[in-house]
Amino acid sequence: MTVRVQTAPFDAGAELTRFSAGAAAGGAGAVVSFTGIVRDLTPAPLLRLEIEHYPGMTERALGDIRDRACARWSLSGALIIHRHGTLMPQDPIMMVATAAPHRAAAFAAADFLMDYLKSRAPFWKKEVTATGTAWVSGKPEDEAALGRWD
Amino acid sequence: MTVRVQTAPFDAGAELTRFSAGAAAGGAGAVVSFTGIVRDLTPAPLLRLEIEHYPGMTERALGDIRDRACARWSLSGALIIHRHGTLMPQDPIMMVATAAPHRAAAFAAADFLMDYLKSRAPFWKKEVTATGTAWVSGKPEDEAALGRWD
Amino acid sequence: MTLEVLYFAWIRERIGLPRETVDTQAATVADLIAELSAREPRYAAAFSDPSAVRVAVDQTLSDIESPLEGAREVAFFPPMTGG
Amino acid sequence: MTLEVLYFAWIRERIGLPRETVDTQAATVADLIAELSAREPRYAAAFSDPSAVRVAVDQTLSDIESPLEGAREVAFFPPMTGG
Repeated sequence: MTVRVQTAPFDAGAELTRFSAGAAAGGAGAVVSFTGIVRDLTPAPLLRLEIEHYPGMTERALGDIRDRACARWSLSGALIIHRHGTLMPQDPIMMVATAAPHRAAAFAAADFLMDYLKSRAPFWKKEVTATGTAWVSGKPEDEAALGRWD
Repeated sequence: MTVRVQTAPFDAGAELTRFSAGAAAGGAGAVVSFTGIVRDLTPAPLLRLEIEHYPGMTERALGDIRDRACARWSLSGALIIHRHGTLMPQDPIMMVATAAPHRAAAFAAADFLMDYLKSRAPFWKKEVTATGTAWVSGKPEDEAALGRWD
Repeated sequence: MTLEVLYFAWIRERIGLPRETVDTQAATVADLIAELSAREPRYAAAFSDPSAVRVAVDQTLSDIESPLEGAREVAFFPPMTGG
Repeated sequence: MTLEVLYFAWIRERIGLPRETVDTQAATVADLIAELSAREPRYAAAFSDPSAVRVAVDQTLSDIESPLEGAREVAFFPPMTGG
């Protein structure tokens, strides 16, 4: 049940291999992973993405999100990795992985973790292009999505 | 849009790394993977799992399942790998991976691929223990699950 | 009409062979099952519970009512357990 | 009461500093926002659209009605964009 917040890049595949080996040894039959990737969608080419976070609250929020998932589903494992600092286009931003005896729980828990990460983890993204910078707006539907889990 | 049916083991992490790199270059913002793992749930310890398939129809069915997913969601990529032959406890059985601009499509498409694989791809599993062998029963709810996508 | 008939999983084991060439006038899958079941007890045993049997005609999932006209390959198997 | 007040993202940029120590008698988050907004235009600008501001009291997501009694740290930021 690992939570990591880091500036360093990570290799989602290597993380999945390590996570799955532990999950398989723990009796999991199903592993789901999600990886979020920096896209270049700005009008001018995206030079970089800067991610600010709230040290202290971030770790607390991610731990709380993970605990909610573990209370709701019987998971063999859960992993959250989220980067902050400067990221380049096509870099992985974050990943979650979940392991469970059956696939329905693994899928639902990964989906749940993502919904909570989107609007309950204190990260803010700023896009930097040659023509200027802009903070990414939070989407009202991201906050509304949490209603799915009530 | 790769489909592979093979007896050889595969490394889900290495596959995810390769798949994600291609997806990121193709503009994907979201990658979801599912890995199914051999569990030891038999009364006597599981010695091995033997997976039989229907050569020819398997490739056709997997290609059809992938085409349905690609027709339904705008995917940057889709991967299906399924083993047959002799597998050991904790071996990966199969994986799917999906890439899309947004996470909702990547999650839904991976879930869809798994539902179809479960009851529309001609594979049959036999559990071998020290005390005997038994074919794994198809679950009526697996066939019923396809109704979710009508 | 000559059909390649394939058997998988416990249906293959019960009948005792993976495939055979069958010369038949069966018009539908149901006719073919009736014809095979009449041959020998091992066939009758394999097909005794129709709800446990799935069929593919020319590698496409079909059902008991499916016509066999023009078909070359028919496969019988239990519900699939992929994934 | 002495509070550490933190600002993030465009709220930090608009106010021009990441954190400050504030001596206040504000009973609620709303009172604190009113007090800060009255200081200088840059604060007023940062808090001009309350629907765009989120608040955490002692690192727990809270809202404008939340009491500040016993609090040590209050953070203001736009809607989060993690994931």
